[in-house]
Amino acid sequence: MILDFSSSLHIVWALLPEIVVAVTGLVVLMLDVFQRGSRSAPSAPWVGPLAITGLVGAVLANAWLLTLEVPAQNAQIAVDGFRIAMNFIVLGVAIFGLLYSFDWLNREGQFTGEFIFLVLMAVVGMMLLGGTRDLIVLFVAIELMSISVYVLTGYDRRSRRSAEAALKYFLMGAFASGFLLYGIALIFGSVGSTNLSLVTSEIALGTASNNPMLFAGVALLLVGFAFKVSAVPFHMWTPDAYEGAPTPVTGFMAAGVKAAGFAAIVRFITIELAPAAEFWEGIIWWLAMLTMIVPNLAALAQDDVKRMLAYSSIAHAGYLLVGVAADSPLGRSATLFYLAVYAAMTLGSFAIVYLVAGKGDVRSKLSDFRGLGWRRPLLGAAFVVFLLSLAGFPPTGGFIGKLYLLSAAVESGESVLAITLVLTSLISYYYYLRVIWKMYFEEAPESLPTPERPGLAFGFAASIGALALLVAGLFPGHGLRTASRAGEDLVPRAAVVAPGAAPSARPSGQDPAASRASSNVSEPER
Amino acid sequence: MLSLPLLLQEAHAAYEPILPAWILLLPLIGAVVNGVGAFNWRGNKAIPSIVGPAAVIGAFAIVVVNFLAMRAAAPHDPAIVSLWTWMSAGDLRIGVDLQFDQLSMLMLLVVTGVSSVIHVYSVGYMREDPGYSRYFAYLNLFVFFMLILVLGANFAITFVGWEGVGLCSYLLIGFWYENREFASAGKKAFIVNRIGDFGFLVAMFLVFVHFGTLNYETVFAAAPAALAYGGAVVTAITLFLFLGCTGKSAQIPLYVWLPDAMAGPTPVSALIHAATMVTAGVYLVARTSVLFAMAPVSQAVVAAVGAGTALLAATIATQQYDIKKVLAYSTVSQLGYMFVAVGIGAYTAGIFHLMTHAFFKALLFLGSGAVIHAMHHAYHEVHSHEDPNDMRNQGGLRRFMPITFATMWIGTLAISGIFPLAGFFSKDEIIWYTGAYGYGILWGIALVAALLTAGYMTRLMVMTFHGENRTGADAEPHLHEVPAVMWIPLAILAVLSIVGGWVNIPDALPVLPAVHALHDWLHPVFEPARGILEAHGLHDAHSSPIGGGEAMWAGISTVAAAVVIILTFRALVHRTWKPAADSTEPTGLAGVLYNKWYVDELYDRTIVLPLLALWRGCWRIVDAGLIDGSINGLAAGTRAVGWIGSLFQTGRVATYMFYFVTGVLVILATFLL
Amino acid sequence: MSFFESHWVLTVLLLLPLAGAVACLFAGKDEAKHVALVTSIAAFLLSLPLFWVFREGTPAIQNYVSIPWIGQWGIAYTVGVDGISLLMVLLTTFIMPMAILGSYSYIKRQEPTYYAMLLLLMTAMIGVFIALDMFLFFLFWELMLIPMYFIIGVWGGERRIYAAIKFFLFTAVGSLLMLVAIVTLVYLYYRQYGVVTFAYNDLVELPVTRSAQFWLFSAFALAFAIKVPLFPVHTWLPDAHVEAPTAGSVILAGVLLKMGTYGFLRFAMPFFAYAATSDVVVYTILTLSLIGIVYGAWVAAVQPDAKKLVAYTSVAHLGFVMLGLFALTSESIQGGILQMVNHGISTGALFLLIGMLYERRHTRLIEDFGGIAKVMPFFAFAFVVVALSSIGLPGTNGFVGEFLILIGTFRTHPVAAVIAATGVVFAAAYMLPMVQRVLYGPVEDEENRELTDIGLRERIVLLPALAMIVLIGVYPGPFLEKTSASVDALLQQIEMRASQAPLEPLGTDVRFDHMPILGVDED
Amino acid sequence: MNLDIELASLILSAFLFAVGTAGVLVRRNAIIVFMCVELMLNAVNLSLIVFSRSLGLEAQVLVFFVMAVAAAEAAVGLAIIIAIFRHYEGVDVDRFNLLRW
Repeated sequence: MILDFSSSLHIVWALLPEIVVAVTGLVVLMLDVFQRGSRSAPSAPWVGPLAITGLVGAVLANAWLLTLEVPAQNAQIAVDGFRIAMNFIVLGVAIFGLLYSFDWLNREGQFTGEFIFLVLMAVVGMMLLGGTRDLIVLFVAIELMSISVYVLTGYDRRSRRSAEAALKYFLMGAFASGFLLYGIALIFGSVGSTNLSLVTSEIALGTASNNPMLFAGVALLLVGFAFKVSAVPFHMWTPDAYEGAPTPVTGFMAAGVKAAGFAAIVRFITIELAPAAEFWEGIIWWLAMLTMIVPNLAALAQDDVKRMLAYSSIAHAGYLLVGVAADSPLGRSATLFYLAVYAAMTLGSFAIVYLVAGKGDVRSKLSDFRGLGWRRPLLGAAFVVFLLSLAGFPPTGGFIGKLYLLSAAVESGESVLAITLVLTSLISYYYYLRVIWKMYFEEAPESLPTPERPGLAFGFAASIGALALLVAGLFPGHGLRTASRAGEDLVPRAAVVAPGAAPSARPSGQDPAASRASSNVSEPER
Repeated sequence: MLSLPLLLQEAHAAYEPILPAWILLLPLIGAVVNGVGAFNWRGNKAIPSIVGPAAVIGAFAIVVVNFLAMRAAAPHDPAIVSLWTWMSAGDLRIGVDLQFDQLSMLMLLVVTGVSSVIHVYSVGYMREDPGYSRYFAYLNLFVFFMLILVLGANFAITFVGWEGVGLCSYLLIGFWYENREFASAGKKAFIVNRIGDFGFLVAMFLVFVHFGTLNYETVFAAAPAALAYGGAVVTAITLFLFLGCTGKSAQIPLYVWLPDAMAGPTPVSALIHAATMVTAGVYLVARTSVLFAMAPVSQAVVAAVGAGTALLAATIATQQYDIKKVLAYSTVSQLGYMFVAVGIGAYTAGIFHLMTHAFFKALLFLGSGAVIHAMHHAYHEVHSHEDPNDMRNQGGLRRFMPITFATMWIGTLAISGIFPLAGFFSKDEIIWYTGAYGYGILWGIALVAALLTAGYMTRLMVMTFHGENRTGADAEPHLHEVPAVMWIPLAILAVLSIVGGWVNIPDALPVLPAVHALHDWLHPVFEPARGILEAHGLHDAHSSPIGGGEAMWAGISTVAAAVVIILTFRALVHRTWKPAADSTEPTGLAGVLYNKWYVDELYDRTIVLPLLALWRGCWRIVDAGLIDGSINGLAAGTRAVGWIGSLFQTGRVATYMFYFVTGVLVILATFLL
Repeated sequence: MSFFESHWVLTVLLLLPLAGAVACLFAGKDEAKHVALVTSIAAFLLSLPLFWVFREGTPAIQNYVSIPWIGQWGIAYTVGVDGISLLMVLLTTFIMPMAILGSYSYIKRQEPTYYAMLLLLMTAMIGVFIALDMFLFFLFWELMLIPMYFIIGVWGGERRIYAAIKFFLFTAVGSLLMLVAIVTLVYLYYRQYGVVTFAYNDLVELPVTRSAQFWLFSAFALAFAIKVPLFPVHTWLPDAHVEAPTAGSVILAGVLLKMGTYGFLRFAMPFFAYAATSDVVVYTILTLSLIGIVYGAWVAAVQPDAKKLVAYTSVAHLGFVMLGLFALTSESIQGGILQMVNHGISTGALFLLIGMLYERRHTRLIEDFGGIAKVMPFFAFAFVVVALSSIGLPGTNGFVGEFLILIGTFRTHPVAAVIAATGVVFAAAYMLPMVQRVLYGPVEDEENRELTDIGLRERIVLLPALAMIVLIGVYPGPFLEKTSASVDALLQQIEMRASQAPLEPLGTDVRFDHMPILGVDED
Repeated sequence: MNLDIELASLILSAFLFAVGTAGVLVRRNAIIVFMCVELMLNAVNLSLIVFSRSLGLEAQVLVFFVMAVAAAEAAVGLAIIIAIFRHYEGVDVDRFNLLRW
């Protein structure tokens, strides 16, 4: 099928996955409104499966997008490999996030449809964020995602921490939105359009380099994104929000919001604003450096695993920023790949933390993990896999991901970033290993209750997650190929053609031989 | 297997070593059998009693056959038996090769011969010991390694034996390991020897680098052409080799281990620390005579160290009370003589003295062993814990142990150089050549040391066998002569101590027939070295530094020795000693000598203790402090930085927003300013 | 062609312990050790024929197999052995059954996991030695850390956590920088030839510019130096050795340390021949090795803890090996390789022996013993033999290795060899006092009087080591012959590449002349 | 003296934004902080409207979206503030530091 954006219907087709998720969300919400449920049980027992089904449907719809041909990429939404890959990641995060969260919702007696609705709405925001090419849609998407997540953060109304986290996140988020919006306004003021693909020539003509308004716009836009991906120094909300939020939500936030944020950075900063590279290169470089160093150090001082993981997730934003800073197809592919891997490991880790923490999420201190490995061998093993992957240790996906980022940095000549990446990883070994040593090297005291057995959905998600990480570590070929293709397949600015011009072929539609096995590294002389 | 007569017949054509591997294998098999026995049939004394001595006597028999064959063939070149390739890497090829020439044959005879006697003696001496089987395992193993040392056809194989005998020495010194001091003595011997071995190693490296091989034949053949006479290289090689010799043969400065080594059973002292192992250094110098001959500086060093050691040890020996310590210092002193000989280039004389010394010093040690055996037995009977070795506890033993008494006097006269015993000929030859080759000072030292030798040996005999018995009234009745299995070896050695010198009788002596048997025998071995020496101006002076010919000085020295013996005897025989327990430590010069010139203490204070302190410092300060400290400090610092950093996370939104805005302003500022 | 000459034997060897590890996890508490023992012996028997099947006289890689793996990055599953790695593999398979059997009564909890970890470690170690793809190599290199971390951390002594984390972090510092270097190397290769590959055979032919060689070499060298360990990055070793359970110490000393020296030989030196043979590098490493030899011996001599003492002796012994490697002579490198084997056997056996004492007395302090020879004669015998091997007495394996190293080193760096030779003296100064204080003297402690001599199982553990000590000591020929062709070719290779190293990046398609050393023997 | 009205409006907008930012930084009452954020958003709206005069209507569209989003944010935000008020009996943001370090 050939998409032609002159027809509005075709825009619906282009947005099909998002629409499926949104509709599912609305259905869930309606069900919740009209169902009478007790406060301690799900309002409708099958909203969970329903949501999962909807998400799987969205996955299928997303896969269907792959078959489309798009001669002219002139809509506000891109239909390219990058977006589809991001959609897969976000949908995966949603599916696994939900699977992991059922146990928690049941345990805490807070299984309501609105939780699922909020998750689905956030997912819609995230998906749009990865696909849109228009600043207006960008703003709406980011707010859709953020507002849903604010609520999710404060979902546990009985918890003081949850409320505090929500307030902090909300105030900071709204504050950051102001800057983001101002950035959008300034960019618009400089280039005269919200659809950046249409303003190519304006910047390319060279008027940009001494245009302070454009610079300020780009900088503020970047700040807005940096806040979402919690890059230092805009990360301060993260540990608090992550710690206070209900743990499954934390995992979902850490994986999904970050993925969406990076998608936006990659698309808007490195692609759409590529001609303004001189503005953002340095900023991203410094963000990457700081974001690798600061949280890794701070995590050393944590004795709460959940908060430690929160810092760790900030650190991972730093690693991902290295891929962005490399500013090459290889870097973008690496970022994509790492996002997928990161999502799997961070979701799993937070899920295990809540399982160990017990009702009310009370036991998430390091000492509460003593002896876990021997008491719950499978859970322990899965956690070891997640932690080793977070640490970037072979044979896990985390290692391949870091190797990918590393090669991107080396290829772009960013050796300082590369070395910082490995040295900060080294620091991170310490605090990841510390969890392992608590789990295996120390005995659990009698008073420490054994974590309850996880449910079926949890077990399924955790085993798939852990196995996937191992597979990604040992046989990453397929994943690498996909990431490589998606990373190169971003709708390029130059592909925007005037209506009526000859359709240009999409890169991903080209002969598959173009991305042959050995071409993961881009041209050396960029 | 070929029959013996046939072998002897063939020998005329050319010398082929007969059963060469078995010379080594027999002691090795003995060691293994006894070693297994030490674990598995510890109570059984029959097997070790047979296997131990038999292994060595068997080897001796093969050696004798070989000796006869070699004598018949009179080969000029050594016969090399290659067993297998030991190491082969890069340009280095080291074979397990055995060299049969006149020198090694002589050594083989001495080693296996004396060993056989001592093994038999040990059957009696060690009979009561619970470690009987283990003892023979060690002793057999020692013979095995000693034979390797002697037979090695290259430096590396010699070194195997060299360190192997050191190992056995270590094991045997510490044989009674439950005594902490004995075990320490073994350790000391090993470590001090290792210092010498370091020299040997470096010498080997030098040889390999300059010759590309370690084989004696090749090296000696190439040396005169490859190295400059008196050059740095050959001097270095020989000096490093000599460092090895000072360790193994207990010369200054590494002699300190040997007196302590008396902690081992007395037959061990006789075999290892008198007759065989400690002479390995002399053997090595003789073996590498070509190299030494090319290095006049090294020769002078060897001779000077030898002379110095001879004198120093002799002085110490005069004031020792432990019968074995006296003999130990005597050994050190006699080894000094041998080094003087090989140092000045009188190789045959050195080897000659090595041989005779093996006889009479083994005899003296075994005799002292008999004394100790008797003393120990007596004290054991009365449950006394007095020291049986201390001569102050002995005295008057001639009444109880006549055979021991007689044979030991023979040994004493032999070592003192009284005509016509073995020591007379060998020692006289050394002293004479020292003077004749122009080493005047050394000659004087050698003469003085010879007189001291006579003195302290007489003192030993007097204190042990003459005068009143001081063993104690209750123990005295239990003193008696040792059994036949022990005195027969004494007798054999006594005979050898008498006749052993007759193989080499100089022309100069009147009346006596000139005998050159040893000289002729060793001639092919030392010919190249002598050639080099003579080419560089070595000449026989035919008169001593202060005049007088060989015959005259031989007469003077033997008469002087006799005079010393008589005077010492008369001076001491009526003197009364208090038993050791009642004695006070000697003072004055006697005290200094009694305390061995305080050399051990000196080494302790200037080397051992500072080193230990340095090592502790390395551990505590460098390792634990500096390196680990900085690494742990780095880790702690990182964590501290992390902790401080996390304090910025105040929990207050206003702070967070402040950082946020700061970040924004910094970014904007970078471009706008 | 028999199975053992085939391409697959190495893969089976690699997978067998892994399968055993899984089996251990499912085995019962009491069966796990038997499963592990059988697996390790099977692996040993499987590897043993390689020793005879191996064709000497050629530096070519044998039993070579290469299967595309991650095509995207030009990564392949490539394994094979040459003479050097063959000995290392055999050392590993030889040590493991000893270590496992030696753990039988030592390990009393979580046995299935313990034995699974040991076998996992075995796979990783074999993998390191046979991998000929930089990715595969790095994978195994890192993989080995995890089981070791667990072995020290779970079954170790009192300060096990400190030791485990120290071990892990020390090693990780180096390996991570090495990872950057590997990636850079791959990138340089790509820039030169336009092909992405992690294959050893390809990368080794890349002419790296002289200045880049130093940086990359440093990164590799740091990783390997920590593992060796060279002074001053050795301090993880005493802690890890002391705290690890017996088998852990045995494997650490026996195999893991060899990975460092092997890494130099296999990777750092041929990859960056110019840097590796430059004066500054050679003198630095020789100096550090000498410090290691002398300093290791000194510090060992004053240790009150027997295990720590042995740990420091490893520093000294590995100093010898490093000295041999960087003396760059055929004799010294072959000696170094042999010494790697020797050290593995002797020090492994020493740790086993100390472990046996520890099992009986629960102390490792030398002063707590004394007179052990009286109550444990066979133990004393074994202890003395192993100690003598450790101090390099001729007739034992230790001498052959040290001698070759020293004599080879003397050819190129006589002063270094002479200084190193003093290590021979110091070796006696640390080992013999320990032997004396543990074995000799009167039995003063009543507890020591009750000790029982080592039994049949323990004798079986020790006998192979004792046999090898003597065998290599008197007849090292078969071992040296294995390595000679590889070492000679390696030396030639290094020399040639050092001289050809370019100053500026070369145009595409310029390669080092091809040398047979890395050629693959396809027969 | 003919100050460009557009430039003046932009400066005003920036000033308002700064005021909002400053308010966020200095005020402690969560509701006032939130109102300051709203002020920032509206300051941006002002800019957008100015831009739309010359650059097109897209900006005005965005303004509507911003208003809608702000409304949604207000709804959620106030709900959160109520929730936290229940726990803390107050809305002083400095008191909410259970989560820190």
